[in-house]
Parts: sequence; structure tokens; C-alpha cells
Amino acid sequence: MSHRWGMAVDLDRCTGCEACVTACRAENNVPTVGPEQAARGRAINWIRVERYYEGEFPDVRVKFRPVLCQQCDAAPCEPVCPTYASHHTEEGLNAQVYNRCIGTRYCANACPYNVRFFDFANPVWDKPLHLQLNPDVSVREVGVMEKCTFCVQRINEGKTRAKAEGREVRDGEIKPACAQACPTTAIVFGDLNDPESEVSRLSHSPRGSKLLEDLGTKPKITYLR
Amino acid sequence: MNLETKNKINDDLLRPVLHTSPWFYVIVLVLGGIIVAGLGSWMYQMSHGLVVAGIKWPVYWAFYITNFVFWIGISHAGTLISAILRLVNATWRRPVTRCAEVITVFALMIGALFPIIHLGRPWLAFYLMPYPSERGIWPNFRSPLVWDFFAISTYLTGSTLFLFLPTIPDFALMRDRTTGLRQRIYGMLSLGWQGTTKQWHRLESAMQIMAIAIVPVAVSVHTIVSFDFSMSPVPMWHSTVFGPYFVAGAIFSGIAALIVAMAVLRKVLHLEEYLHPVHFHNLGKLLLTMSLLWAYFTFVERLTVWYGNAPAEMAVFWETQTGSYAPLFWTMVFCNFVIPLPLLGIRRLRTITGTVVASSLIVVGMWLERFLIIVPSLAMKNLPYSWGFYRPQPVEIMITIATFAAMAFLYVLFSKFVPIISIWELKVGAHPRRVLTPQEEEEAQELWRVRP
Amino acid sequence: MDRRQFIKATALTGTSATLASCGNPEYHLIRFIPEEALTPGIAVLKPSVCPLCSAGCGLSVRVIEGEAEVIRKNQLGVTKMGLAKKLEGDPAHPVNQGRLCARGQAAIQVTYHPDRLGHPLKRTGARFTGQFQELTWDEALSELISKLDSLAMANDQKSLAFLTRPQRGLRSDLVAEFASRFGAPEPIAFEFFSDDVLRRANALSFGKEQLPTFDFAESRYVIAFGADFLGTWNSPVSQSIGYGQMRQGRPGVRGKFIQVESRMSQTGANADEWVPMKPGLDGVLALGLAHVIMKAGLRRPEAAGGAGTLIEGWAGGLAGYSPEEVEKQTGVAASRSERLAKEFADQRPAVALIGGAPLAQTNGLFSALAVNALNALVGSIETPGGIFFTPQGRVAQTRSIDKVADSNIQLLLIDGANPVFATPPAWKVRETLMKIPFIVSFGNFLDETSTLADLVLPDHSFLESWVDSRPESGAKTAVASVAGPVMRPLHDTRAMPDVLLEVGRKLKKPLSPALPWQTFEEMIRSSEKSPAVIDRRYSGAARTVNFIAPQFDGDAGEYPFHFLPYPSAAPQRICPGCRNYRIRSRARCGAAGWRSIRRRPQDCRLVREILWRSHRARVLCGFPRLCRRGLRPM
Amino acid sequence: MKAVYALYADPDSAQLAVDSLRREGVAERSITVISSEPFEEYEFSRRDKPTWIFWLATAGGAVGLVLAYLLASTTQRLWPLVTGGMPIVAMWPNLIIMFELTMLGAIIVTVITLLITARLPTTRSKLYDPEVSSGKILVGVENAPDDSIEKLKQTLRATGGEVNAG
Repeated sequence: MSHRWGMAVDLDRCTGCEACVTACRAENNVPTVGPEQAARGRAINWIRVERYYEGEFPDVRVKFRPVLCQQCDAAPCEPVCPTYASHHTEEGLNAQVYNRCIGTRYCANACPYNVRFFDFANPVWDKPLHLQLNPDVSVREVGVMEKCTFCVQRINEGKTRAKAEGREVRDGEIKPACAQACPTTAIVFGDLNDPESEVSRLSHSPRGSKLLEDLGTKPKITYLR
Repeated sequence: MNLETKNKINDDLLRPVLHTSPWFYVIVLVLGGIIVAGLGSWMYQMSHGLVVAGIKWPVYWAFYITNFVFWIGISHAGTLISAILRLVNATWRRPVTRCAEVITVFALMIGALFPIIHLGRPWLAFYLMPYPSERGIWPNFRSPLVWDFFAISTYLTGSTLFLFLPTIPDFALMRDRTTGLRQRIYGMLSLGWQGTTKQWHRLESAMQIMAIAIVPVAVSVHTIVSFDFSMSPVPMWHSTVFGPYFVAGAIFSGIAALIVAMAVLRKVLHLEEYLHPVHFHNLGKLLLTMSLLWAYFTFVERLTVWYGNAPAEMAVFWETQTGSYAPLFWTMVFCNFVIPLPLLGIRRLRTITGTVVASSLIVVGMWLERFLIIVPSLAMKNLPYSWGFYRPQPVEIMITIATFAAMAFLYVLFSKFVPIISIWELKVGAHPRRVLTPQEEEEAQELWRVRP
Repeated sequence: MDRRQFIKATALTGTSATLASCGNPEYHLIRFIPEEALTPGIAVLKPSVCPLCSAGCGLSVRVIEGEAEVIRKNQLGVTKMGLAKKLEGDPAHPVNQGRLCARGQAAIQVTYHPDRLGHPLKRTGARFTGQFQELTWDEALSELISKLDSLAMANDQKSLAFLTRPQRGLRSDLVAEFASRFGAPEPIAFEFFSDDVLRRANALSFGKEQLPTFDFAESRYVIAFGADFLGTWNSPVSQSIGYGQMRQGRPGVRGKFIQVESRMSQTGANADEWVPMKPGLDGVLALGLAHVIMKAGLRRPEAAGGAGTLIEGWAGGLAGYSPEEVEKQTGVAASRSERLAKEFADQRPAVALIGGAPLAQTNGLFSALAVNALNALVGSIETPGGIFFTPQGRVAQTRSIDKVADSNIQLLLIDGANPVFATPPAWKVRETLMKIPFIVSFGNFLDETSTLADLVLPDHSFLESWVDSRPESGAKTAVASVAGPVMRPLHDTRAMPDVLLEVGRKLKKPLSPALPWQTFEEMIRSSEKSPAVIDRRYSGAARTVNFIAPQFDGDAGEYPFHFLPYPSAAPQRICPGCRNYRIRSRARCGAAGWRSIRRRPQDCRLVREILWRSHRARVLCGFPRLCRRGLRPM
Repeated sequence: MKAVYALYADPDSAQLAVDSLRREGVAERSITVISSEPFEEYEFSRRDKPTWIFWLATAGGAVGLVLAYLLASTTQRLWPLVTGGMPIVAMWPNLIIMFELTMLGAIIVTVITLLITARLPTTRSKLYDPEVSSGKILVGVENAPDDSIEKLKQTLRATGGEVNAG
């Protein structure tokens, strides 16, 4: 059975602690650009926690929403890429092939979620910070776009392990770094093609909705409110 | 027309080519210096990455794409106008066509540079071309950028040929009037042109077909440039009006640029006898039409957004209307409509000075229009948390200035080496017409009366 | 027993580590020794313990073979070694259950930080100038030994002091043991946001002098008074796991959560109701709720048991705490406190908690006792959905930092504490430390306190050394975690416990009879049998506590502005001193102010960029720039 | 090559010369008229057959259309990568490529046709006189038989031209 990876994010559980953000950076070799450049909008965050305020003091409510690549089925970012750097894999992931990318940044403009990031400069890791780099994830050079991959290296590893052990991938066995770190289990990852999986169950929850659903991008992330 | 007149035309129009004033060198040096500074900025940007530019998350397109759209728009000055005028057989077009077509070719070249300048990895720009390479993959024909590649290539090829073909007889003339190396170069460029009746006939037929073919290409080019934006689900980009809006805007800015260029040529090269007030007058009328058309499109675009009241679009709408982009927006409206309307609409004001003032404002206004289409929408996409603000950086400003200098530079060089007014077409214009309306008669006489 | 056998043995005991044998609440014992041989490209998960706060979360460190430049025998070379790549939560650990917070995720950079010290250092310039000179370990140790010896010679052992982070485990046991065997007073544990007041209140109310553990997962109603329990307070990961369960973990049940505080914390941002009130009056509101509950007859005053008797006027139904009176004092509307009280009593199980800012007030003990009594009133002590106390082992005795000024300290040893940074200048910690003739720091970085040191003996990072932890809270069962190094050291550093043991052996009057182990590893192995669980009962005399209005200690100007956590709150002025720190007024930043806003470098390399992201147009964050080389003059 | 030609100052005399040459019995295709501008309103320049240039251009366009379709659809089939949920062979975008290459085909064929039929570029020496660029009109006979040269010269001179032989 082919997989179709998806995610459910329970906003009621999310506390905005940003553990997912930090875990993602550590897992995916997301470069840090330094405070000056970050202040100028060059920071890269494959996942971010958006914070919205409601109401006037003292009746203030805060909403947190982790936003990462929604891995849309009808992704606006893909067809606009002239070099097929951005395309859809058989398992429904929006793949980004860094080697093909020439840096038109068109995909980032087309993306309504603003979850695609551009490498404005070559990443720098002061020694010995480079020892921390994850060898399973390529380091992106200057001038390419990068974005959340649903930790595709973990997906591949999980599938390989399951295959070596002669079994199907178990639900919950594969977890992206964000879902793994999340202290409140707000992020659940799994196979949408498996009707028994936790993520399938949550995706059909009446509390569920998709981000900017009316744009017709068919995201694979369901937000539960 | 007698031989003396013909020779005077020859002499007048060849004078800029055959005699060089010291000012020429000064201008070339100054413009060349600015271009070198621009190239240096580009090299600096390439070596450091786009980190030196002002673009940022989420405003990933800004000055460079503005310049791209702007210059492609300017390119609609020449070939399109020249082709239309050729097709409708407007006699007054003859001194105008070449200086217009030159704008097209150079503006296209400059415009086509910007998608490369703005790339993250410009050295890989050839990935856009379909050719067998070790990469083993060809471009994605669903991408508007690939459409751009094909459209601009076609338009550039077409308009270069459209410029070159009618210049062949003038190259032949130059070949006859020069000696030595220059004669050999012009001889090569003239392709051995004799001027037999058969050649003239074939040239005229070819130009008719070219004119027919180039008009839809020109329209398609700017429509496709507008597709770069309207294909994305970005607030105020995703609009069906963008195709015609961009084409109208392109012709609008193109005519304005043409008027400015003509006025400069007229003064600098002393072409007062060939570029008459009536040319400015007629182009002014055309410009007025386009100004009204532009205002109409802008109104339609804004009205539909306002009436539709979609939240994401309204954020951008109000930001341009009353927010931080409002000064730019209203400057644009003044430059493109409010001031040009009386200048071009009142016959007494539609003088050379009047049209040039209006055109200069329109060039500025149309640049702002491109900027205002691109930046506010990107800065304020759907999720408010990700809103940003854009400020240009020195590199972007320098490269922008350098391309204006490059345009002037190329124009100066071209007018130095090629007669900027088509000599043979000018002469043909003086022939008695087989069927002339009284008005055309009057027009022709006014045009070809050589002043004492 | 060689290593491999040890692994097998510990693996067995480790998996069945819920030591049911003791009869006492089980110890969850986790101890491992890393494998030496790695297959290139294949990740191995090795256990460790997160050292960044006292929650003691279990780590599962992804180790992959790589090439690193390391120093061995004073020589720099490249070697193939296992390198920690990522920290993940240990799924088997009872505290964090496979989860990890943002700080824990970033903890890996303690090891790889470019500014980490790689050699022992000796101060050459004046204190606080950051002028140091490298020296060998032999020289450094002999210097420390001679200082200790001369103290012993002068019979002045009492003037040795040890300043540590608050920690519970063998490491702190060793430090305490070293101090007491040498003849010095007990170590000073420094933590700025200390929870000592809450420990004392719990001791008075329930006889347990420790921080509580909350069973949010079973709770239906939570009122938190100032406790940032989803952010950094107590055991945040464990509490977040419970919080998630409380919200959406039970079909058809969604727990309600009220946060009472004066400044909206990250926890407050998640509350269903955020109740702002005047600072320092949390206890008044808690008693106001108790008043309503008792007056409405929802519970009788006796239900609160011993906790209630500590409060003046409790038996009489707290006549002075009517909702109207509470509104007058705290600013919380009477109708609101009445409604909250009824909800709190109706929804079972319900729990109230207090922590953070309210306890830092001068009347913190009163507030904590009031909240404890409120919990006792609704019967939330040691029942599902209520407060629990993690069974504890022996805890080394420590004393508080204000003792530093009183005692005549000749030699100060500092392990991982940075009070100069963390305390307000009004406390004059820096001035006090400046007076001490000789300071030895075991710090990895030249932070504000280490720059005062005369001798710096850099410690291994936690990934390079044996670590252990006995968390005070966060699990209903007792927990002790022990883990070996997951990678070999990158620098010429030595583990602080090993240094202490070596120094103890080499003194003129050796401590080795009492501390017989050669290394910390040996000490851990010898203590393989878990220490007995001690049910700590507080034996102090209890008397009733009355409400006292909170007082402010010292002039407001003595507490300079520390840190702006929410960028949107930052006004738009750039500090002229540091150029990119946006502050309220020029007067509040400056050379002195600048140092106080600097953070410990190891905390934030990853975190700071996240906060730095400018998320609204033209609103930039005020996160301080880190000084890359410790102490570059600003 | 032998040629006789004369230069005329105005198109009327050139027309006379052409007419008288015809009366002399000189074949149409041997008469060459060279000018620095086209004279559409004179009969001497309007005796050509209608050209095929328009139809050739159309054919060029058709070739471009087919090539564009093949280029786009073959590329898409060879790299069947899904993007944005669109079909592999996406006709709407392909229409744009097809349009552009159609026009490019038409333009290029037009220019090639022009160059071939106008015998350009050429390096062979041809009947020409630089005076033409001063506005004079050259009327000549190429490849005239030797015996008729004198007669032709007379005829040309009679119509007012300055006779040269090249």
C-alpha cells in the first residue's frame, strides 16, 4: 500500500512553546543567519509558531498556530518552478530538489503560507558547531529555496527499517522531529491512506479544518481547534 | 522630391554617424562608468549572495522584478507601435519607426537580464533552456517563467529582425558613403543590398508579414509577464484583468519612453526638420488614449477588489490606498493620469514640451505601478503573522540606475553607428500617394516641407 | 566486570528498573554505558540526562560517527569518533516520556559552542577584564591543591565555600561530601527564581519539603496563580504532557484552565480565562475562593485538614475574604471570583497551583499556604487529578546565597552557577565575590561569574561525562537517571567530579578514605544499588500565618531592565550602546545595563534566532546580541 | 558580366527608359532597375509576380506549432513529474508555448524567404553604382549581347540618362 503522509495539529493542545521549532532546526541543519540578518528577514524557520492576539486588555486571548509546509496536494508552489526543483512525490510530499533550484523564489511567492525560505547566503557554522550537522540532511548552499520536508530522511529510514524487518510501517513509528519533540502531543504525524491511523482519525474530526482552505490548495495538515 | 532634397536628407541623417562631437565621448564615458558600477554591484551580489539586496522573507521579489516588468513594458514602445502604424499605413510614422524599434530591442535585452540578475544562482540560468545536458532534465512547461523564456526569446528575435530588415538599405547607403574598415563593416551588414525592384518588393512584403506577426507576439509577451503574477494565489495578483492591464500599461509606458527619446534625439542630433511637432502631437493623442485606458484598468482592478471584500485582498488594498504604500500609490495616480490628462487632453498644451513632461511623469508612474503591483501583495499575503516590509538596498538601487544608464548608452551608440531615422522610408514618404484623403494630403505636405 | 558485561547487566536492570523490590515507591533507574564501535552513517541512540534545568528529563542522543578536531595530550588532531547529532526525549523516561522542550533541544550546543573553554585558565589581568592565560592541568591542579593545603595548614577549613546550581544527584552528593570531609560548611545552591518558599509551604502544609508534581492529565479544572508551568517552571515537559491530555486526551472531556497573574506569561496565553490582578495578592484571591466555597457549603472548613489550620481565620470561614473585599484588594471582580470558586468546587478533580512571581513577593509564603489550603479544601492532595509528591532520596544539604556575604570566604569553588549575571545589582553579588581572595570556576564558558575567577578548570559537557539526576518532581514514581558519556571529549577538559576526587587524593591530608573512588564513574558504579527512599518529614514548628501586604525591597532603579521576551511589546528605539537592542529609554542601557542583559551563551544559540524573527512589519525583537568572545568591551 | 546602364535623376525618366528598352525588344528579366528607395507608384517596379511569402510564413508557423507541441508534450511525458496536481501533459500551458513557437516559425520563415528570394546575402559583384544612394535611379541591361551594347547605350542616352558600362 502506498503511503500518503499527513499531519494533524491540535491547536487546543499547542502551548506555543516552540520545542518543535528548535527540534526542526537541530534535525534539518537549518542555518542560523545571525541576529542582524534575522532582523532583516533572512531567518529560516521550516516551522514557526504564529501568535495571534484577540480582544482588548484585560480580556485577551492568544492563539498559537504552528505553521509549516502544508504539503498541499494542489500545491501552488510546484507548477511555477521552471526547473522541476519543486514537485510532488508519489507519497504526496512536496519535494524540493536543491540541486535543480536556481533561486527564482517564485515558489515562495506562490505559496500562500509563506513557508518556503531562501538561502540568502552560504550558511556558516562556527567551529565546532559544524559537528552537530545531521549527515542525513543535505546542507543548502546559497541561492536555493528550502522548506519543511516532513523529515523525509526519517520517513525513508522508517520505511527501510520496516522493509528490512519484513513488515508494514506501524502507525506512529515514523515521527518528524517536531512531532517527536512536542510535549503536549499537539502534532500527530502518520499515513492518511491508513484509515486506522491516528492522523486519519484526527483528520476526520469535526474540530478539524485546513489552513486557508478556500484557496483550493488541498493541504495535508489538519488543524484541530 | 528632387535630388537636392534627397541629398539633404542623406546628409542630415548621416551627419550624426559621420561626424563625432566631443560630447559623444563624454556621454559614453559617464554612462559607461555608471554601467561598470552596476556590473560591479552585480558581481558583488553574486559573490555575497542576495543577502546584500533588500529582498527578504516574505518579499522575495522587489526591485529586480519591478525593473523586469518595467523594461519589458517599455519594449512595447517600438515594434508594437511601429507595426500597428505600418499596418494602418499611417504616413507620419516614417521618421518615428526606427527610434521606436531600437527602444524595443534594447529594453528587451535589459529587461531579460533582470530575471537572471534576481536569481539566487544566476550561473545556472541555463537550466531554463530545453537542451540535452548532463542534468538530464528539461524545464517544466507549466511554469510561467518558462513561458517568459519562450515569449521573450520570440519577441526579441522578431523585433530584432523587424529592426534589422528595414535597416539593410540604409546600411547599403552607409556603405556607399564611407571608406575603409567602416565601409567593409557596413558592407557586410548590408548583405550586398543593391536596391533592385525585386528586392524592394520582397522587403516590403516581408515587413507586412512581420508586422502582422509581431503584434500578437507583443501582446502575448506582456500578457505572459502578467501571468508571472496572476498565476499565483497571492492577494491582488490573482486577477483576470492582469493580462490586458499589463499590455495597456506596457504600451502606455512604451509610448511615453518613445516621446522622451524622440525629444532628446530631436534636440541632440538637430533633427527638428524630421521630428515635427505633429509627431509629438499624434503620439500625444495615442498617449492620452492609453492614459485613459490605464485609468480604466486601474479603476476596474481596484473596484473589483473593493467590492469583492475578500479579507486577504482588502489588507493589501488598504495598505496601498491609505497605508504605508499610499504615498507611492497616489504619486502613481498623479503621474499616470491626473497630470497627463490636461497636458495631453487640451490641444494647446499638447506641444512638444507638454508631451515630454507628461511622458517623463508617466515613465516614473509606470515604474511605481510595477513596484506597487509586486511588493505590497507579497508583503501582506494571507497570514498576517508573516507580513513584512521591504526596503531597497544600495545594490538594488545601483543596478536599477545602471540599467537606465545602459539603455541610454546603447541608444547613444546605436544612433552613433546607424541612422536613427530610416532614410529610405523617409524618402518614400514624400512620394505622391495613389489615393490620398484631403487630410492626408495636408498632413503629408506639412511633414515633408523642407524648411528654408 | 568489563564494560560490555556491565552494559548487559544494566540493560537488564534498566528495563526492569521499576524496582518493585524495595517495597518503597519504585525507582526508575536508567544507566548505560555507550558502545565504542559505530558503523559509519548508522545512528545509535544513547541515553543521557538533560542538565539545563532541574527537571532532569531523560535524553536519547542520536550519535553518528564523524570526524572531529579534538585535543588529546595537548595536541590538536582529527579523530573518528561518535558525535552527538541530536537530542531527543527518552520514550522510557517517566518524566518527559519521549518529549523535550526547546531548551533541551538546544542543549546539544553546550557541547559544540564555539566559545567553549578548551583549556584550564589562570587569570593574569584584573578581575572582570577577561585576561587569562592557558596552563596545563597539572599546573592548574597543583595550584588548587596548594590553596586547599594552605587553608588546611592555617586550620581555616571553614573559609572554603562551594557555589553550585541546585541539583539532586550523585554529583551534588559528591560536592557536599567533599565539602564536609574537608571541613567546610555545606555548599551554597544558587538559583535566582528559587522555589524554596514553595518547598517550605509544602513542608508546613503537607509535611513534604519539596516541589509538587501535578496530575493535570486527570484534572478537569486548573487554576494557576502565576505559575508558568508550560514555560519554564518546575518540570515543564512533564506538565505540558499532562496539559495536552487534560485538554484533548479524554474523549468528551476538556479540562478548563484559568491563569491568575499580573503579566501574561506563555502559560497565561494558553488559558481559557486569563485573570489579571494586582501583584502580590494571589493568596488573597485564593482565600476569597475558599471563602465562597465554604460559605456556599460546598465544602466544610475541616476538609482542608492541617493545611487550613495554618491560615488565620480559616475555621471561621475567612470572614475577611468576601468576594467584595477581595475585589477591593485584588481588582478581580466579585462576580468573577464567585463564579471561579463555584466552578473550582464543582468540577472534580480540580487543582490549584502557585509558583513563580507570587512566591518572590515578601508575602510569598502566605500565598503558597493559601493555595495549598485551597487544594486541600477540595481534596486534591495525592488523588488523581491533584497534587503528588515524587518520592525522594537523600538530598544533600545546601544553604542559600545570602550566606556568602556573611561568611569570611577565602577560597570559593563555583560549579555551573552564574549569580553575577542572574541577580540584580542591588544584591551586590559581584562586589561580594570581588572581595574573595581566590576563586576557582569549573565553568565551560567565560561568563560573568567565571571572569571573576582566578583559576578556571573547564568541565566536560554533559554529553562527554557521566551524568545523573534524581528529579524532585515531574513523575508520580521516584526517578533516578544515570547515564554515561555519549561521546568522547572535544577539548582538553576534565569532569568536575573527577577533578574533585583527584584533588581529594592529592591533598596533604587526603580525603581518599572518605572518597575512595578514582573516578566519578567508579563512584556511580559503586552506588549501583539505589539509595533508600527517605520520606522527608518537616519537623519545624508551625504557626498560623496572617496576610501581610507585599513590600518592595530596594529602589526600583536598582533592578535594571533584563529581557524583553515579546518583541511586539518592544518600543522602537535602538540602544546607543549595543546598536541592536531596542529599549524603552536610553538611561536603562549602558555599560552596566548591557552586561545584565546578556544571557548565558549556551542557552540560546538556537533559541535566539527563533525569537529574533521579526514577525510584524517594522516590529523588531529586542533580544540581546551575544558577545561572541565572552567579554568584548561594549 | 557585361552590363549597360544609365543613371536617371527622377523616376519618370527611368520609366521612359524602361519603356524604350522594352520597345527595343530587351527581355523583361534582363532589365534591372536599382534605386535607393522603392517606387511603388511606378509601373517599372510593379511588374513582379505575386509572391508566396505569405503562404510560406503560414507554413512556417504550422511547423513551429507542431514542433512546440512535440517539445512540450514529449518533455512532459519523458519527465512525468506531477506539479500542483496538474495533468502530466498540461494543454493550457502548452498552448502558450505553441503560440510563441508558431509565431517564431512564421517570423523566421518570412526572413529566410526574404533573404533567399532577394538573393541576400551575396558577395558576387553585381550591377551597382554608388550614385544610386544619392537618389539616382539606375536602369540597365545585364548580360546584354555584345552586338547590342551600342544600341542600348543610345537608347538609354536618348531617354536622358548618363550612360555607363560595367
